[in-house]
Amino acid sequence: MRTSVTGRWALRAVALAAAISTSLGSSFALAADPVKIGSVVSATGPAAFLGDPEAKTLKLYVEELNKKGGLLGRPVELVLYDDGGDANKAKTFATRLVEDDKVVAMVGGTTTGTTMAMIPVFEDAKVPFISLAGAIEIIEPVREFVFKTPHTDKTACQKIFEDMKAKGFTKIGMISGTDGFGKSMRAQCLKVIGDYGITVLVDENYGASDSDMTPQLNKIKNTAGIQAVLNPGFGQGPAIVTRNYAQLGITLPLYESHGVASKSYVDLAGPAADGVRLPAPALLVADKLAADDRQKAVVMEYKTIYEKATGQPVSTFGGYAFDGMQLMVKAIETAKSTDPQKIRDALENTKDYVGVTGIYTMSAKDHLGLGTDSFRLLLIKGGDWVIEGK
Amino acid sequence: MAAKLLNSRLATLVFLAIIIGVIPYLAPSAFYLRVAAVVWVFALAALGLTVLMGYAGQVSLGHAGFLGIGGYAVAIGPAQFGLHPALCLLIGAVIAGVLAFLVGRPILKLKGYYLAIATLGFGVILSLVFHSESQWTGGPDGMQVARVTLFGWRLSGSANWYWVTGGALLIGAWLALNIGASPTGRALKALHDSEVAAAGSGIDVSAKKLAAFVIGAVYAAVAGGLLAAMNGLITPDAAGFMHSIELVAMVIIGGLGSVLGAVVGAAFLVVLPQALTFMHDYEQAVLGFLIMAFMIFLPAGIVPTVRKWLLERLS
Amino acid sequence: MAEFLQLVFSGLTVGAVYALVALGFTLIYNASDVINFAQGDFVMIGGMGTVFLAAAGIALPLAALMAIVGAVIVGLLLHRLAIEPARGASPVALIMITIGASIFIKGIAQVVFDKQFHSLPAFSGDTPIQVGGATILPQSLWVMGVALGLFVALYLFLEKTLLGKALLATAANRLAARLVGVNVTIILALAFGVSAAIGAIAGVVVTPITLTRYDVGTMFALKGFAAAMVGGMGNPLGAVVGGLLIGLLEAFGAGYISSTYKDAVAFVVILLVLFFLPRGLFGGRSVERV
Amino acid sequence: MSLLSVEGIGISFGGLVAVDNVGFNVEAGQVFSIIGPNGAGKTTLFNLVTGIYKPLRGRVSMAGEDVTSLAPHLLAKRGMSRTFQNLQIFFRMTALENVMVGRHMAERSSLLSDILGLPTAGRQNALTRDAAMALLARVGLTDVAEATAGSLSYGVLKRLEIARALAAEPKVLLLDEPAAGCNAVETEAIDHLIGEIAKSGVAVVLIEHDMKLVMKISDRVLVLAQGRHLAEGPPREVRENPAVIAAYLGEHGTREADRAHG
Repeated sequence: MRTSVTGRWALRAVALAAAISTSLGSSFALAADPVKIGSVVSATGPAAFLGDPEAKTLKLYVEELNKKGGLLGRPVELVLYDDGGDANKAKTFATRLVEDDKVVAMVGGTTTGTTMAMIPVFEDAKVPFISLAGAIEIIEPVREFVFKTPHTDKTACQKIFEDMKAKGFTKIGMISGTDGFGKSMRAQCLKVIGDYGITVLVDENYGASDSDMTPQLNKIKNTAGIQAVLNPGFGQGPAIVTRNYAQLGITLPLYESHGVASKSYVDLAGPAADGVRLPAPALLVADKLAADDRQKAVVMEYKTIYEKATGQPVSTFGGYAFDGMQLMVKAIETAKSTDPQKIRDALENTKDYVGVTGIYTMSAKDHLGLGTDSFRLLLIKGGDWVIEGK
Repeated sequence: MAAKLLNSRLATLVFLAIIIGVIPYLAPSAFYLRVAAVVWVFALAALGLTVLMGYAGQVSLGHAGFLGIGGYAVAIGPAQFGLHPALCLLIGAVIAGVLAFLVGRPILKLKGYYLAIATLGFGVILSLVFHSESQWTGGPDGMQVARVTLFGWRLSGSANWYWVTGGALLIGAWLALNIGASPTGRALKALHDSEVAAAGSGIDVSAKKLAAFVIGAVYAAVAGGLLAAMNGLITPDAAGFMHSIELVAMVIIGGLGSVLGAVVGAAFLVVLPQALTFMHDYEQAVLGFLIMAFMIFLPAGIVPTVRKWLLERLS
Repeated sequence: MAEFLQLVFSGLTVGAVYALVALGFTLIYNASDVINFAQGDFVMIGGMGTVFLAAAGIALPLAALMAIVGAVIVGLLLHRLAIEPARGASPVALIMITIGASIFIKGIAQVVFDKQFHSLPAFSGDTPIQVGGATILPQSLWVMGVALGLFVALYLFLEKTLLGKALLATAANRLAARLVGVNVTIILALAFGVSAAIGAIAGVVVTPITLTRYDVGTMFALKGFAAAMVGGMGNPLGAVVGGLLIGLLEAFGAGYISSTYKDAVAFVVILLVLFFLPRGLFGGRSVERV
Repeated sequence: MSLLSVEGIGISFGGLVAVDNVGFNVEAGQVFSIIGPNGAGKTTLFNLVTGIYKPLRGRVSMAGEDVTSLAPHLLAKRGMSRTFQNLQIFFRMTALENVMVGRHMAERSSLLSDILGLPTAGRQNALTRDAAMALLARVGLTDVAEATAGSLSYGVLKRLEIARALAAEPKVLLLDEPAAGCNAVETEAIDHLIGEIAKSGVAVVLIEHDMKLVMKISDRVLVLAQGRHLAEGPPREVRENPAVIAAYLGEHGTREADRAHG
């Protein structure tokens, strides 16, 4: 007896929420039936600093798009959920997008964990899914309906090692975050490092929420023969590593990853960031790009809109979401249809799309379509970015 | 008469069975089945805490660690050793039980908040292992679980998993109710109130606590195995501190020591985030507010309060 | 030797913060038997509050003061609106309320502030000080100094002032305290207010080193709770020793054993301590009263 | 050979000697009382005998077998049962369930049959319930059987504890102030009950402040003062022992002793 009350209450709560969310959605439906695009990002939780700019970008993009008349003459409705970084919740929301909201496409998945949890849902439902997470496992082996926009860690490693090799560094120290990003990048780097004749003398770790890395850095400091240090990681960890690095008076060149390619890293690390090198997409140095750079226009446009609307500097992660959504929208336009299968086919045939992250050319074998040339190697000098090399 | 019905084991089971049986006919889409299946799985894990915390009064803030053991058993067994997932579910339960047996004896000597911090530490250590031993567990991004085939029938889709998890919950609830009404359950509830008096009645207090700890671990491991198999993925977060807290919150909000309470509490914490999506940025704040409000106004938990209210109305 | 010293500096800096959080736990526990899991969120309010007020153009010291006052107000509201109405609820229900409060505070913070990491400028610059081959940041000295200062101030308050004694009396026996004319409600509010202030001050001094975000409170609560327990719940000295111990264990664990398992090293030691001293280092021997 | 024998037992807490070199013997069917002012160490002595504290010195034996420092539940298995000065009731359970817990040792059902809800567990429950009801009837609490213990009055709970202790079918029963907080009628009933228990062959050890009750039903009385053995003997002898009157009872005690006469 007693739970029939609560049981029914629970059911009603779900039904009510669904009703409210649909009514909210339909409130900005124009004349025609909207094109529903789904998204699940980690706007809260430990990956919020990634998910938050992603969510903001997606919302802004759809707003702008609707202002310009929408897609295929229909308005676009973004159904956006926050998984809090929890893979189980992500899967539930993915099911909700497919079963309840009936979206025709999906752009989201902030972390590799949440993306991997959602993949089966979209594969089963045959709905195209562009992930915003880094790991190479997402697109290798190729899954029919799964794509992604961020560079893989492997390309970042290659970009860094190319530079090290050019500068003649052969013995390095490594300190990686134990979060998904850091671990995955560390593994990828160790896989390709041999190709550049570089060896790792010290291989250290730190936890995602650690607030002091001097013990680990001290080991690196005390190891003879190290010529440079690489720090695969994202979030606040690398900023603390950079500060501790300066505190300990280590003067070896420090390489960070694309995981901290944002203005906020420079702000957090302060003067200690001077001299740090990292691979980053063109987005970060929008105003420093050559006038004839093919990415200049799109990068400037996104940067202007985002910074005006949010008052915060652009980050690489928001850029991933921008490219993801833009790729999807272009695919829908090309397909001239909202049939998921046709969108998928158009997506796979993306050729020479100029995005803020890089220039994408996808194929049946490559659901990412970015090379190392999409990265620029940047040096931080006086709190600002300097493009090194080409 | 009404009181008897409200307190009867059979009535609870029948009631739960009806709920599980009826939902698929009311659910507008498979999404609702997915949400319900998640509720059933977490309710099953929470039932372990009903035995440990509700009956025996022993707090565990590391219970999700056992959930992780079950999950990773189902992930690692088929991938590394080619074992059948169903067998791995069993193996996971056994490993969790044996581990609980080994660490339980020293840990359960502690009382109150000291027990809380010790179990918390144990859970943190377990989740660090899942996090760090990448060659086995796939590291922080988790590990994929092969799809389950049972008697040639490929288990996938929300509807199938709904019935599997619902069935598992019913069995779990039945066992928990049995324990509650048995001499063992009486002994557990007795040592909850007074360990001295329980020992004075000839109850081997540490052995009974250990039994409750092992039972709780097995529940969590089975739930973890089902969760991993259902999601096709297990991540170290599933074994993390926040999930341990969540499990404890489920039994407390639902009503400590009540089998239905565990189910209601699990429903509360699983359904609420789904129901609050329209709040957007305020989702978390509202969730926290509701937890506070429920505990302030229903400190005994939802089910015991409703039960009391019903009993007063009926008599 | 230099390496050892470096690890000691690192451990003491982090440990001093844990100690401050543990002190907050201890104070509230003593007065009300409640384990306040929102304790870490006071640290966050102190740090984030200062960052945002400073960004709004308020001078840093004033911004810090306002943030601390803000945290105190949140602490008092927590007591008045959530703990006080639930008087008589079981300890687990009270813990659940503070966990709910913690989620609530984080939920509000991510809207009022934002979800990015932030930092504050160090109080006395970033030039490391060389000591015996190791280096220490001036800010670390600030953290340790403030922790020591707050501990001494708290000690003097509890031992030397009438109000402090009333608080201790309430901790020892609430009914008896009420009978001798102590206004228990005010004492409890005081404990929440002072705890919030300690947490927020910790947040202000530590943000230049550890950075801050809306959800850093969870980590601080976890470590602070562990520190309070290993020291012996309810004992201020135990809280400080427990905090420093955990900080040092993490540093030595990372430096000498494994950076991956440094948290595990700390918790293994905590478990061992509790197996031999089931009431923590300063919790005293338990005698069952029946 | 005495059923319960305590020799030279002692313990100290933080340098303070709480019980020092105390010994006594209790025979089957005997009522043995321990008296003394507050803080004399009576309850501590009980805690030493029942294994809650581990004695620093001395030994406890039951029917000649050394049981010193045995865990409380093992002592219970050897036939030792007790009640508590400040009530150790299972407050969340009903009165009936409290007594059913007391039957724990008589219950024959395995953990597995309990979990699976096998018929053996059900049959065992029924047996335990019947036995517990009988005991509740014996202490006159049949009508509160289904009430939650937390809702019952102090006097009722005192009797409930006795019923629970009896449920274990003890050979040695230690009662810590069973009549405290009871009115005259209730005290009378307890007096009667203790007599019956002793008559059935149980060795009863009693701590009690009600001198009238003590003098009436005790076979022997032990007087403790400041943790030490002061006097021991039949009630009359103890009552008239000048050392007891002078050194321990004092003036106030003399009055009390007079009252006990009358």
